[in-house]
Amino acid sequence: MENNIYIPDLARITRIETVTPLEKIFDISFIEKEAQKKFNFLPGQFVELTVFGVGEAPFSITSNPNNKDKFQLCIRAVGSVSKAIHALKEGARVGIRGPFGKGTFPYKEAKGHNVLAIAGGLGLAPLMSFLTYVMDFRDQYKNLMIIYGAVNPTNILYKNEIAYWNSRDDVSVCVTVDNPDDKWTGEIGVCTKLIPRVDFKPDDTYTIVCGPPVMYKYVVVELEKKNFKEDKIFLSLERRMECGVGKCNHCHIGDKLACVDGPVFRLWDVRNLKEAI
Amino acid sequence: MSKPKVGIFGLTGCGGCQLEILNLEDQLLDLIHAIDIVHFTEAITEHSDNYDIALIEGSVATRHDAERLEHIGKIAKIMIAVGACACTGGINCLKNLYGVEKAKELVYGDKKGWIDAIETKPIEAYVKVDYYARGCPPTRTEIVDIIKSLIVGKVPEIPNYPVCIECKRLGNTCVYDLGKTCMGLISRAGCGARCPSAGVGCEACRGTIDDPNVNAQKDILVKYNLTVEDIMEGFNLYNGCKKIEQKIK
Amino acid sequence: MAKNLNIEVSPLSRVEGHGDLVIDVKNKKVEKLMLRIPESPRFFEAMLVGRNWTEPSHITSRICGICSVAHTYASIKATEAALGIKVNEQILKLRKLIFHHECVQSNTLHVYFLAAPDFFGAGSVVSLIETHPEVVNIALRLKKMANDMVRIIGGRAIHPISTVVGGFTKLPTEEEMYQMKDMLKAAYADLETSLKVLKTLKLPQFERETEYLSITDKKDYALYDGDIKSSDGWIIDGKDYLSKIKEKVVEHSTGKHCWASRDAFMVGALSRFNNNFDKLSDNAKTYAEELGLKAPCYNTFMINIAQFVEIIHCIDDSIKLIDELMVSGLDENKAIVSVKPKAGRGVGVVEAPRGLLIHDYTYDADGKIEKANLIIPTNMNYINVEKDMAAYLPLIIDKSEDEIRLAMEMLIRAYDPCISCSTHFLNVKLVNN
Amino acid sequence: MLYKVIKKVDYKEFVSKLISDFEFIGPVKKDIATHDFVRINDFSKLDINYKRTTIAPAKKILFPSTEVLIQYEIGEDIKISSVYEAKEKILFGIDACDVNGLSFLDRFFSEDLIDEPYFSRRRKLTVIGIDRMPSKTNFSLSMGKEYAKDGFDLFLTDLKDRYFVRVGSEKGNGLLSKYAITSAAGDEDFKDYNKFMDTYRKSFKLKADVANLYDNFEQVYDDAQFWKKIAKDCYSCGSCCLVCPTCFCFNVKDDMELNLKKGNKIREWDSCMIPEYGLVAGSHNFRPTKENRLKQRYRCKIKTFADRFGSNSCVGCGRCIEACLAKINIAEDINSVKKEVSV
Ligand SMILES: Cc1cc2nc3c(=O)[nH]c(=O)nc-3n(C[C@H](O)[C@H](O)[C@H](O)COP(=O)(O)OP(=O)(O)OC[C@H]3O[C@@H](n4cnc5c(N)ncnc54)[C@H](O)[C@@H]3O)c2cc1C
Ligand code: SF4
Ligand code: SF4
Ligand code: SF4
Repeated sequence: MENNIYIPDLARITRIETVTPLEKIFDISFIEKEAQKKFNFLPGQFVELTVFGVGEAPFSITSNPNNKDKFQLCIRAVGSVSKAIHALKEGARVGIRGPFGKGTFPYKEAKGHNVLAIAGGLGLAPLMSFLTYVMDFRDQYKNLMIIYGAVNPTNILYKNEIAYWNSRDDVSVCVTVDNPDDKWTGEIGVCTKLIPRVDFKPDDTYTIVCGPPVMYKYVVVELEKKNFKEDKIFLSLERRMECGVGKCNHCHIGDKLACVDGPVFRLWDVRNLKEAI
Repeated sequence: MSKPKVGIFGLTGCGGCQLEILNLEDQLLDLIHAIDIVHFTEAITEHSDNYDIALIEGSVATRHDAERLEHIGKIAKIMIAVGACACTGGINCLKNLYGVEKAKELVYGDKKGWIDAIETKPIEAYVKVDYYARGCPPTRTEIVDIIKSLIVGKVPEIPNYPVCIECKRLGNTCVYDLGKTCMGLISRAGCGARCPSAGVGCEACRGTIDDPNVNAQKDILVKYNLTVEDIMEGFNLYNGCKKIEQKIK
Repeated sequence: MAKNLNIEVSPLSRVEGHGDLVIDVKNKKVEKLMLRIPESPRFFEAMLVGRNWTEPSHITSRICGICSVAHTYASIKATEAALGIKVNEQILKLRKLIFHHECVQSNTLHVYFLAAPDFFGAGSVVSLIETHPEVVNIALRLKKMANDMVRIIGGRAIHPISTVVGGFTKLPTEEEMYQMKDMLKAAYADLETSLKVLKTLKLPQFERETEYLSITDKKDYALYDGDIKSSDGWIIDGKDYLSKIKEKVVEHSTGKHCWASRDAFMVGALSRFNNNFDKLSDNAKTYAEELGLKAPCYNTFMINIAQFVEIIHCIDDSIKLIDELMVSGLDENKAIVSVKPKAGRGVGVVEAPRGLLIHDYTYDADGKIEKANLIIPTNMNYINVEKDMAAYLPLIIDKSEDEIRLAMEMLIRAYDPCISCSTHFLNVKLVNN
Repeated sequence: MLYKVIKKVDYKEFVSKLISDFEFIGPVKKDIATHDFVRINDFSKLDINYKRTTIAPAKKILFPSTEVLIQYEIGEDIKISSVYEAKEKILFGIDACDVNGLSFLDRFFSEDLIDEPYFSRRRKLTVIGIDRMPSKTNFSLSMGKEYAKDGFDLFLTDLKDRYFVRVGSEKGNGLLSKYAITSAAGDEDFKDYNKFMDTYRKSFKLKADVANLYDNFEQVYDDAQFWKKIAKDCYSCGSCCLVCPTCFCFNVKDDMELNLKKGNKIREWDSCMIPEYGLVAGSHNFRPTKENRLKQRYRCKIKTFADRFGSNSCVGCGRCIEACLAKINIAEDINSVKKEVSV
């Protein structure tokens, strides 16, 4: 019976951290040890999370795949499920299905090359599992640069991690905000503005991008101006998902499905999928 | 929200929506355990001015209605319009089409001065409405769904697709194939396609979907030998206050 | 003991719609006593003008959610009379069947939900759940049965759909017909239990004879069809209602006041019982006897018992109707008769759960309404209610204010006033003639 | 494949026995306009001469319009269970393109991960197909789906005094040997069968020119004018999808009982033609206009699965054409694509 792909495993929220007025980070581990052991994910994959009685929604796993006893989600409260989980307390039970998605970030392929990560808003969250992975095996990659655009300083996610990256000299981080406050001393404007400053060799660079739907088009234009290669750019795309397992079809992108074939796609593929970005 | 205090109020309407709540039968006892009904004119004597959620039935058709509604609006944190009268003005709007003064004259003659009647309006004309349980009458399922959603903390899922979807889910024969007309193509689903299921065209008692293709409706009507006027007559039945005809050019 | 009383109950609860009661007593003398309807009139007569013959039943059904079937059929019958349409036996039987269950539904709602809390001393059905859960459960089951019946035949429990001029747009399936019969049979156990409970009730002894009006039929306990009968000894064809029933607008209430042979008359379950008790099913007669209801009965509080007896009758008769219909099964080809518009006037008279209901339409040649007149049961009862109150108040004037308030409310509630429909009005011109 | 014949007299006997021994689903006249596939208890109710394609395709037996996927009970523990019922059933009287529609769904719901709610029923379903003359809107010939090669247990073809029976599975053969008097098909039978099939194929009135469609579709894809014309009258009502034997989209929602203890995850048929389908957080809609949506549907029907499964998902049954009150016609629109690119 348990081969029903719609049955979630029970998990518990073990820690909640409020990071911005809109986002919270949740540490989650499975109640059954077996389920926790089985749960091996790759950077870029997502889970379907059920808040019982409310519904199910997809969220990217943001934690380091090497951490085996729990995983992490960073969730923005926008609708039913996301608001409901924000209302939960530590210890609350949720349902988890996944990990899902064959399209992952090129954590293997990019080894031995530069890595450029571009994130807009909540888009930083899905990149985190990849970035923490890269940091764990930092010596296996060449230069690492992270461009991150947020709406305003209070909405900046992962402030500790950013501070940590800043403290290291093998990572360069550029954070920019649309609406600075009095104390802001960093960059101002959209993140695409910072791309021209990247001085990585295009052939030798893997770029990963995640952000709101409208962002991709502009980022891609900037990247192409710099001659970055279509097959070395990876985009994590959001779509509406009802099932996560390629049956409900809501996440159609051209002839592909974001949940099965994605959510991370190579720009070359995206180019050939109509209306992807 | 745990065990919210709920008030159920009636303005100008037929009482059918409140009856629909009493008609919950199987679920009535569960409902009474899940919420604290502090005001329900049709069913209970106790009343109180302390409630979080107000369910409003009926449209505003007198100054007295308007005053009561504004009073309720000040107390309740969540306002739910229940039924076509509250949501769109419903059938009461036919009076507007006729003309309030003329209607008074016709019905009361020289005594019309005694009558407190104003132009009928949906309640959103006076207060901010959070959720709509549409229909004439709305389905009990939807009323319960809205309340349940508020208790478990989710946004009630009110369909924004046309009745045709529900017809097809039910396997109904389209009433156009039975030689009758139907507004289901542009009307908001959620009723369970009750009218088409009974062999009658949808009368749009739940209003239209957000972005109805009314121009196509016109083209189709021509194909079925009908005029916009024919269909507007039907539409006015529950949507007379909405002036949708202005959308059809 | 109260010498001076000033009671205002606003709004009156557990009645459908809104009504206010005003009592003013000075030195044990009743200065003012009135039932006030502050709700907006809804102008149905105006709304109907110009509408196509297909629509009045849908529109007038919205006069009242509780008696939407009655309005639907008063309307359909008026239209059919105007357009000269005769329906077949099958349609007629199905109509009676659906009609019965509005009566069951409404009577159940009134007896168990609205009136019973008074007799059990509970504030509402909600408190009743705590004190008398078995009664509440019976009520819920009966109501569900009746609602399901209406839904199966009419497509919807409130404001039925398939019930149209000329017949039905859709018939119940064979399976549904048997399902209905099973539901009906299952109801008897609950009626048995209810009987035991009702027997324990002590209803106030208050008698005031008045004129009782209802429809009547040679064969049936008339609900769907019949002539208008008065306990004062006259019977008229429904279409001549204006020759007997008069009405006027009064200032303190937006509900019109009516009278016939005398200064007031009563309609509803008790009138029907008084006028037609011999047509009740045997079973219903037995129940009536057990509960001490005998015709003629002049105790207003016995309306509730008459309503209960009618529930029994409706269930008995429904089973009979289903059996008759299933002898040869339902015939799709006889579901509806064809209708052609023409000019003319038609009157539809039925018994709504609360009493006599009259729709009177005049159509033009295109089948659009030129003029409409509607007379609603609660309007008819107005004067009688006030007269009952005036007669009852002196009998209880020595009680405390709270007791008086409750007793008066109970008296009004006994009538099961459906105020939402009474808030719509008659054509004044007709009053004058 | 095994080929047999069954005489008309024996056929009635055969079907009647199936009706009495199984939960038997077949076409029944519903009203003046349509037929429906419903449970049959009596041979006389069965009406295989349905003219229209029947509104609700047979997929509803395996993939009901609303169904409970899982059930949960919240208390000390949270108990989660699957609830799909699966009974032995016979689906009788669907035509070749509908059998092909089922085969498509079989493949779709087993691709990658298996959809148990669907397959628990599929495993217990016996499919008996039957050839019938194409309806006005049927263009399955153009889609190469007018003939069912597999996906059935038995497939009958009416040869006037007898049925030609193609036996598609062991289960089908078992049914025949237990319930029917048959004989092996001989030369004469094959001759008549061929004659029937030729006439049948010649009876298709509606044709769609799918040559080069795979590439042409990409060519017209970004032509806004073209799509404006095609989608002008579309109501975004979704009827076309819901009646399609190969549409599989669904929504999932949680529904809690009022006692807040028991809940269900329910799925219900959805349609890519309605605006919400592509709506995500932040009110961004990936397919905001009816043009976007219509071409999405067409892509899914006549392109996507040529890539994924090597054959289109549209079987040409014509249901969507019948159901569409805006008279949007997929076959004609396929031809318009061709025309657009050829001129
Ligand atoms: C692969 C993937 C990864 C993701 N990763 C993350 C992540 O890491 N963190 C994160 O916070 N989010 C992530 N998201 C987005 C997240 O899935 C959505 O925000 C989530 O589905 C919202 O669910 P909800 O129930 O809270 O909102 P819903 O209640 O479903 O509503 C969300 C919004 O969608 C719209 N909407 C949806 N349904 C309707 C409707 N019926 N009518 C009208 N409007 C509607 C509304 O605009 C509403 O504001 C990801 C999405 C995908 C596909
Ligand atoms: S009957 Fe009406 S709602 Fe149903 S499919 Fe036809 S047009 Fe749509
Ligand atoms: S194509 Fe036709 S059936 Fe499909 S959504 Fe548009 S109007 Fe409805
Ligand atoms: S797209 Fe239309 S013709 Fe093709 S299979 Fe679906 S319903 Fe049939």
